Amino acid sequence: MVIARGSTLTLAVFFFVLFVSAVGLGWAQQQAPAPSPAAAAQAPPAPKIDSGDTAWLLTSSALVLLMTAPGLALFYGGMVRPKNALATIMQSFIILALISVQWVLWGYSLAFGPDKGGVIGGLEWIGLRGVGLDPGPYSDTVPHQAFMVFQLMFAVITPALITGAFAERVKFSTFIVFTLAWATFVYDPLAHWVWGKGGWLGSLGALDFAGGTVVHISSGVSALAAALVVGRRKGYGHEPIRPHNLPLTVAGAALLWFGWFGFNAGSALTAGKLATSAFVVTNTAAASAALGWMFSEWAMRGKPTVLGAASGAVAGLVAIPPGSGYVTPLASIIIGAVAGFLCYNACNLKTKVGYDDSLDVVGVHGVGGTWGALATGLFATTAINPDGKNGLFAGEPSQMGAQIIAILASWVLAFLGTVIILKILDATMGLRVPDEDEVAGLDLSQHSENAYALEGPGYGITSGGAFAEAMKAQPKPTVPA
Amino acid sequence: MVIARGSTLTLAVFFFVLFVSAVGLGWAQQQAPAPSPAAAAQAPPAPKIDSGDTAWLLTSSALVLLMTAPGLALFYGGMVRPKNALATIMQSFIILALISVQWVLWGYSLAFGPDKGGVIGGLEWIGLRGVGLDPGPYSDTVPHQAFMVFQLMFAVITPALITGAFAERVKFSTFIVFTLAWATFVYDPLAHWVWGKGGWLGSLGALDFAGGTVVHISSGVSALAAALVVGRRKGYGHEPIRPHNLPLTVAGAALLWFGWFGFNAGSALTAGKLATSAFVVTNTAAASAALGWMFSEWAMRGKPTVLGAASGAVAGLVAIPPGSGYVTPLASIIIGAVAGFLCYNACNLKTKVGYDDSLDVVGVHGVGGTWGALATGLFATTAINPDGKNGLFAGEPSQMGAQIIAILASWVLAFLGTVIILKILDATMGLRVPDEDEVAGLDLSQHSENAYALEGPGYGITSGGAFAEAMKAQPKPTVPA
Amino acid sequence: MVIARGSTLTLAVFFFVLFVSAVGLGWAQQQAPAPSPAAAAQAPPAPKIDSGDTAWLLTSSALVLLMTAPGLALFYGGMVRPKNALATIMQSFIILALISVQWVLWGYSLAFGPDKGGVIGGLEWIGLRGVGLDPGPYSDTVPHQAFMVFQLMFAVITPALITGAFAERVKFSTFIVFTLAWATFVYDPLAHWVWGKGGWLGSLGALDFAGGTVVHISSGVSALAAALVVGRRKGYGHEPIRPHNLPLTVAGAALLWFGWFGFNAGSALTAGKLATSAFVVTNTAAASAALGWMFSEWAMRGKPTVLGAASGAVAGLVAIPPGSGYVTPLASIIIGAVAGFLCYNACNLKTKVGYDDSLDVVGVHGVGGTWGALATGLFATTAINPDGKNGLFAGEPSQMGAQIIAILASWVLAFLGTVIILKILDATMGLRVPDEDEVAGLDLSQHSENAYALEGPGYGITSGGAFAEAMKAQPKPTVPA
Amino acid sequence: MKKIEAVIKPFKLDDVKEALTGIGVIGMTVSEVRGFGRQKGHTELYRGGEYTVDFLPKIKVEVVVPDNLVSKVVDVVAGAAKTGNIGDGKIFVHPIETAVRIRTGERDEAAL
Amino acid sequence: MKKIEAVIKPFKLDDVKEALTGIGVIGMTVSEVRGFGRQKGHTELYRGGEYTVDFLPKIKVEVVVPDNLVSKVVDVVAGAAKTGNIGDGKIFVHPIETAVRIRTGERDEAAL
Amino acid sequence: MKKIEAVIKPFKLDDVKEALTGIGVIGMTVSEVRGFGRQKGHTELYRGGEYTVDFLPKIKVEVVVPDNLVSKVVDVVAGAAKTGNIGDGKIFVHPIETAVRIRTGERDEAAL
Ligand SMILES: Nc1ncnc2c1ncn2[C@@H]1O[C@H](COP(=O)(O)OP(=O)(O)O)[C@@H](O)[C@H]1O
Ligand SMILES: Nc1ncnc2c1ncn2[C@@H]1O[C@H](COP(=O)(O)OP(=O)(O)O)[C@@H](O)[C@H]1O
Ligand SMILES: Nc1ncnc2c1ncn2[C@@H]1O[C@H](COP(=O)(O)OP(=O)(O)O)[C@@H](O)[C@H]1O
Repeated sequence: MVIARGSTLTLAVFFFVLFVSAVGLGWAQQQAPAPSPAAAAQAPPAPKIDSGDTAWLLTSSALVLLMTAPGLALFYGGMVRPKNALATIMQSFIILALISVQWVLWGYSLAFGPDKGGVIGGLEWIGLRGVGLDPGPYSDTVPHQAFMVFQLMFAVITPALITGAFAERVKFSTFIVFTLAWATFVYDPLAHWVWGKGGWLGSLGALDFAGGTVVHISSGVSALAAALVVGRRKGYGHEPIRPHNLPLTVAGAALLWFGWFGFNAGSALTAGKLATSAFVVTNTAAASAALGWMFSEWAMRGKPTVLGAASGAVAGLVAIPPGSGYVTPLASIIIGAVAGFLCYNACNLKTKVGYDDSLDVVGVHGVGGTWGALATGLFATTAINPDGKNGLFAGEPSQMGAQIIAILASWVLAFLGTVIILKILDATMGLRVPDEDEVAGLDLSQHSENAYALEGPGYGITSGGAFAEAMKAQPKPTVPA
Repeated sequence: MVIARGSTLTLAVFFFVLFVSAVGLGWAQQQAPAPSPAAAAQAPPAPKIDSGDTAWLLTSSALVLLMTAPGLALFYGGMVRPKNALATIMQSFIILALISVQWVLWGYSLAFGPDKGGVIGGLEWIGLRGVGLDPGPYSDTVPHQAFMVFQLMFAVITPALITGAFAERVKFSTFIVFTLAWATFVYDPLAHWVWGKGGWLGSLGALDFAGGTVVHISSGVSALAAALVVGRRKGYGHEPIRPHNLPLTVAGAALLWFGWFGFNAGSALTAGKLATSAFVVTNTAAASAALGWMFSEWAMRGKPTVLGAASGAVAGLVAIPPGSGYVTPLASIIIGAVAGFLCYNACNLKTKVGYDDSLDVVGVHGVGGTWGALATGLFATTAINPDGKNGLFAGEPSQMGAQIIAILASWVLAFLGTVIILKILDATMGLRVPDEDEVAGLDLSQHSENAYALEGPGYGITSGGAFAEAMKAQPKPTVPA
Repeated sequence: MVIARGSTLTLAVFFFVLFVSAVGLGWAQQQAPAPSPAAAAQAPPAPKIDSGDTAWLLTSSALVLLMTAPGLALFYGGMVRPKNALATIMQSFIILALISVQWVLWGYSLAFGPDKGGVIGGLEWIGLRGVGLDPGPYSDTVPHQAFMVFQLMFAVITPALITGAFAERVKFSTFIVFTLAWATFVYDPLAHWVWGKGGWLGSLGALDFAGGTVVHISSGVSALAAALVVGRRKGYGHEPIRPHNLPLTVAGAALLWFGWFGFNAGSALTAGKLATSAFVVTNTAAASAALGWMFSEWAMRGKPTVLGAASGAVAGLVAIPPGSGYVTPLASIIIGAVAGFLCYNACNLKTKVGYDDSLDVVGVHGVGGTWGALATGLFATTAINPDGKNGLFAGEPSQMGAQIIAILASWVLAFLGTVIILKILDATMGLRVPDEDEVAGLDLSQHSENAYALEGPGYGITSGGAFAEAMKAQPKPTVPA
Repeated sequence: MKKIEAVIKPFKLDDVKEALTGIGVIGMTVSEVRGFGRQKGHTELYRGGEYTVDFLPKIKVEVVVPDNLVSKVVDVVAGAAKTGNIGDGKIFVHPIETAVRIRTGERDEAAL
Repeated sequence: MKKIEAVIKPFKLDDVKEALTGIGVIGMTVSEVRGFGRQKGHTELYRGGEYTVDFLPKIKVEVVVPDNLVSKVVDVVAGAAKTGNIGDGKIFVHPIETAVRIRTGERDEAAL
Repeated sequence: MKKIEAVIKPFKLDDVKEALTGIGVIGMTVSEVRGFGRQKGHTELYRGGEYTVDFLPKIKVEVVVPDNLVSKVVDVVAGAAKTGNIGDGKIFVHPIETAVRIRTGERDEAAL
């Protein structure tokens, strides 16, 4: 059960060197923050910052952070067995830490930096060089760094979503390296393709207002790849594997709903009509999908489950982002209801196919995200967003083409990227914990902790180490009954 | 324990048809969103949208959503027995889904649509026809839909509050129909009376800044009706019925406090003096009421309980909304302290009278809401809000008259409406679960789920269905110790 | 186990009289809210209120409230033993209530009121006399009361942080008096020194953007004093004392992170460049510190713990406030990483020294806060904030001097103030619960409650009192199996 | 002395306790157990999965009494715990050789 | 009658239950216990502290059977619960003097 | 062989364990139980309600030993668990007919 301290030290040193070099790279620049000529060219005489827009974008950034932790952490944490509760929560939490640093050091530059051939951003903005407090190329009314930090939160939640697929069996050290690699080689390029200035999918006209392809398809499809490469949990299909704390899961789902207003309505980058419209359709799609899933399950299985309603809400929230700046409230009811129905059935399908996507990331994010990207092509209308486009039902069948290309491109990049990264890690660090560690649970084997100690007595736990030695000198207190 | 799938299917089909028709009704309109002449007349040349006000109103809407889920869901969920924890949480969660759709389809139109004789809004705005992104009749500086979605959150939390009264014994299917009926026949009219342009109570001059009558009196009095009609829980007064997870309850209370800033300060519809004043008195009233309840209990029972402090905070938050735009911080201290004292005693009274209002909705919302509406008549001052009115202590005794009429009207509508709806449902669908389902708990009997599975072993749980069949073909993995 | 009702009544009456007199004092003034000549002189012709800035400051105030409850309440509550879970949560919750009232009545006036010799604010603003809805002396674009309520939330969280030091052993009644005394005699003066107009530390040029000295050093050092004066928990070092619910703790840490955006970025008092910069460095420092702590522990102990990662994030959040308006994102990575490393080692040290700071307030807030104040002197740059100053690395070594003076002054005031207050209380009310109450747990002994009742049967619990009598007349229901 | 060990339905605990105190037995020890027997379990649903649960929550009551009380206690417990429905549970009687009251060191019947 | 009481590793419960039902024993009562023995515990870390845990989660299975089934049940349980690793647990056999089915009042072997 | 079953105050578990290992007993099984007896319970308050709790948390320690160790174990446990206050708990001694170590199949005293 002991992880060799040697290899851990190596890991720590590796990260340290990585950070130090990137920090060093950016340092001089930030100390003299006058934009470099290049950056200055990109950011012409700064337009006036709007306090309302900035307030909204900062609020939205905070909301999207909340989605990952505690939102997703609790949503996922409640669904695993008690012996893996903490390890599952940890995966979301530590991704927040990891990607927050990765994004500042190089991720933002790769995703949104000066375009290189439509496929990737350049390294010009590494360590946030030239990413300052005046409005940048992506927004006229808020500081460039506000846009950067808003996007950071998206870069955080996407790999966190994937963790649901391989929950309860993956080595923590490998997981950390996977996260960094995936963010760098899958997420950052894909974000550039769709949202980066000059990215090829965006240029093609594919609509993705708030991250249907970039966030949900990419995580859902990577989840499929991960479930296949990592393999099933021990006992899957034989032993009962059921959620250990559904109140936490529902609380997490509700926090996701709450935070999602930042995700979608924040993507307007301004606080006005577009944000309002996105806010309204987000709420309606979530609601309608919760009902869609619940009634599907009720009709097909005889009972409306609470986990089903919560999952349905998430499915609706997953389906609406790409269209959230382009569709009407009534369209969002349909998008949501279909999402609930589809994702419910996708989750049922899983148990027939036999791969072990522990927390149904494929069924919810893969299927829901794909449906959302298609639905955008169906329901988009310039009546809502004059800067958007019309979809099929508004008379523009061609938009469907762009959507389908974007979907396929995301599927391919995410699937191949994930398989390659995982195969390399499997061959080098190893993906899974040893069998006995899986049986004992990841909380104990990876972190030497227990999620709960709800019983009174300590059950023979005795303190050790220097501390206990020191205390032995102390008189033992007498405890009255 | 099996709910007949037939009747469930009927329910599902019923909702489906309902949705489809309302969606259909509104559809064409939204696709061509140029406001109809009528709507255009109501919304004169759109004033400029203010980004700060919009940011605040969207933030506030999100905060009020958070009040219902996870706020109220946890506050209530922690107070029931473990066998009903999930079902109780579900009631708040699914109301969020149900009313979000109901409001968009017809609720908003009934409540805020063009006035019909002072008693109800017309159906002109069904499916949000003509409710667009320009400022509407209720606000000059934010999109009409932002006002709509803010009000949606109020329509959500009000029926959710009632669920505390009949927790742990009501059929889930009946509960769903009740919620929709209550929203349509009680909440929507009452909201129109008080807040709708032309509503008779508002015209009369009754002050209700953020929902004392509409939200708290209506839910509290409906709770009383429900507790009486539904009857007591089995074992009430004989068996111990105590909260199963108070940390969740306190967390829920704190989230309610947090979200209530949106509820009250958001009701200013602008981000300026009025919102600030409402924010400050909200906080002070909650604080003062927490102390008021705690010290009352401490003096009268010998111990200050944590549930008491949390309940007191909620009592203060319940009492302040109607006056939150009209009273000073010092007045709010008095309003809160009195609310804490009154509601504590009202909860004690319940056990003497003998009706079973499971989670004290009557004692907190009925009594606290009524006190708040009266207190507004006492403490209102135009020194705080020049557009408001003076109350008794500022020299205008007549305001008390308007307040009392509003209180009585709300009491009557809520009580009668609830009794009638419940009696009809009792006669048709049945209100309560069978006795053995109540003993087994609603989590299992209504949802086939358990809130917690904190123990390690699965206790003989075996997977079933097609999945288990498929897995039987697989070799059973060997598990090391 | 019974607390004498007599002394409690006295306590209640005492507070009542206190409140009534302060309310009375301020009343007439508020009813006629035209600013007194003095106040008018302080607040010249009101500049225009900015809706975006106000929206952001109100949002930030709500976020900082969330930090205390449920954020800190859960963070701390999860770390204690189950028998003290509720009592620990209660301490944060009731401080929110207590200080919310104290601040309005006299705290704000002492801290921010008209300066008296650089050491304290005058009583002119007692009961918020003259603290109105126009912009005040501390901000040009938001109502004075918005600034007041934002600062209120800081005054709330600071004593709440201290509670971690004496968790699991202190009398509730004494704790309440301690909190009020500490707020009045330690916090309010210190806030005046640093932030009050005319305060001597602020005048000296010490930089503290968002509360490194005022909040974190003061709470961390007071925690040290409290741990020493109160003494160790029974069984400390002999019995296992370990966290009972780490999922709650991580959820609390995540909520702290979320709320901290309000704490730091709200301190800009405007929604623009400065708020954005503070937001970004807050996030980066938290992330970097989580990694710093985790990798330190991994390298030194062989396992990366989840509690460690969460604690690290908090350590980073503790270190960044004083510099959050003055340093670059890359500097914040360094500040965070060092904070994680330092605080981890400080917590280890504790077990060697032998004082019992239950939840490591000294190691995290004392050490982290001190490091943050120093780091501000190292990394501050006017490139980020033209209204700020340059630190050592930007060529101004003198700034370090001001920082060190501020640190020392805070240490001395907090340590001495706390020791004196506690010694007086020890001699009068008594600090600790009796031994058998400590063994039984504070939940039962102080509040007559249990945090959890997760098991089905009531274990022989029987209801008592008038209610049970009344119910005995009722037929006992028959319960099917 | 004998130990009477009864496995009963959880909501019957109060009745059994009252019945026992009613005949003057003022000591007992109870614990939560799970029972498997003729009583049917229930089904739980979680996402795609359907689980059959066949261990049900029961309460075990243990009470040590002098030999002369055994049959009375058995009858009283059986009476109080009975609903007449399947799953009511079992009573088992064990021999006990010694009993000690820890507080005083009293032995056997004096210890009860 | 005898009571066979087995303390086993938690994940072996399913196997033991199947083995017992396989030989026609359809009643048993199980509970969660903590075991201390030769099996080594583990270490936990919380902030500065390091804790050694030496009580491990185990499951206790109790099954009362007629005398003639005792050795068969012991063998079957031992077989099903065995992993061959330390900490597999113990089986103890107790004498039982009386058994009662609460629902019907049936006694002894008829009650099982 | 006998089984010594002790119901003790929870915070005494460590002392009892140390006392047992001190005399060379290195196996035991413990569980959480609730006790009802002479020891007074406490009152809980929830909103309007006031509850009297008379089952108190206790720990049950079970240890099977060869006959010759019985009285020593009883004495040692009684000594370690004693506070002298009401509610200290009881020790009961049961006969055991067979013991099996699941891992090896060893029987009786060899199995302990
Ligand atoms: N042979 C047995 N040994 C131990 N416990 C048993 C045995 N048979 C039944 N039980 C316990 O008695 C409970 C009730 O038994 P069950 O067969 O369901 O109904 P009934 O008591 O009505 O015959 C079971 O849940 C189990 O806890
Ligand atoms: N003398 C004993 N009395 C009661 N229970 C025992 C005794 N010895 C061991 N046990 C139980 O059996 C379990 C396994 O024992 P252990 O010595 O760890 O391994 P093994 O069964 O392989 O010898 C222990 O965890 C404990 O629950
Ligand atoms: N007759 C009994 N049978 C089984 N357990 C008993 C019996 N009497 C007492 N106990 C257990 O012993 C515990 C302590 O008993 P109690 O009467 O409170 O104090 P004391 O042990 O000091 O006499 C009880 O809580 C209960 O668990």
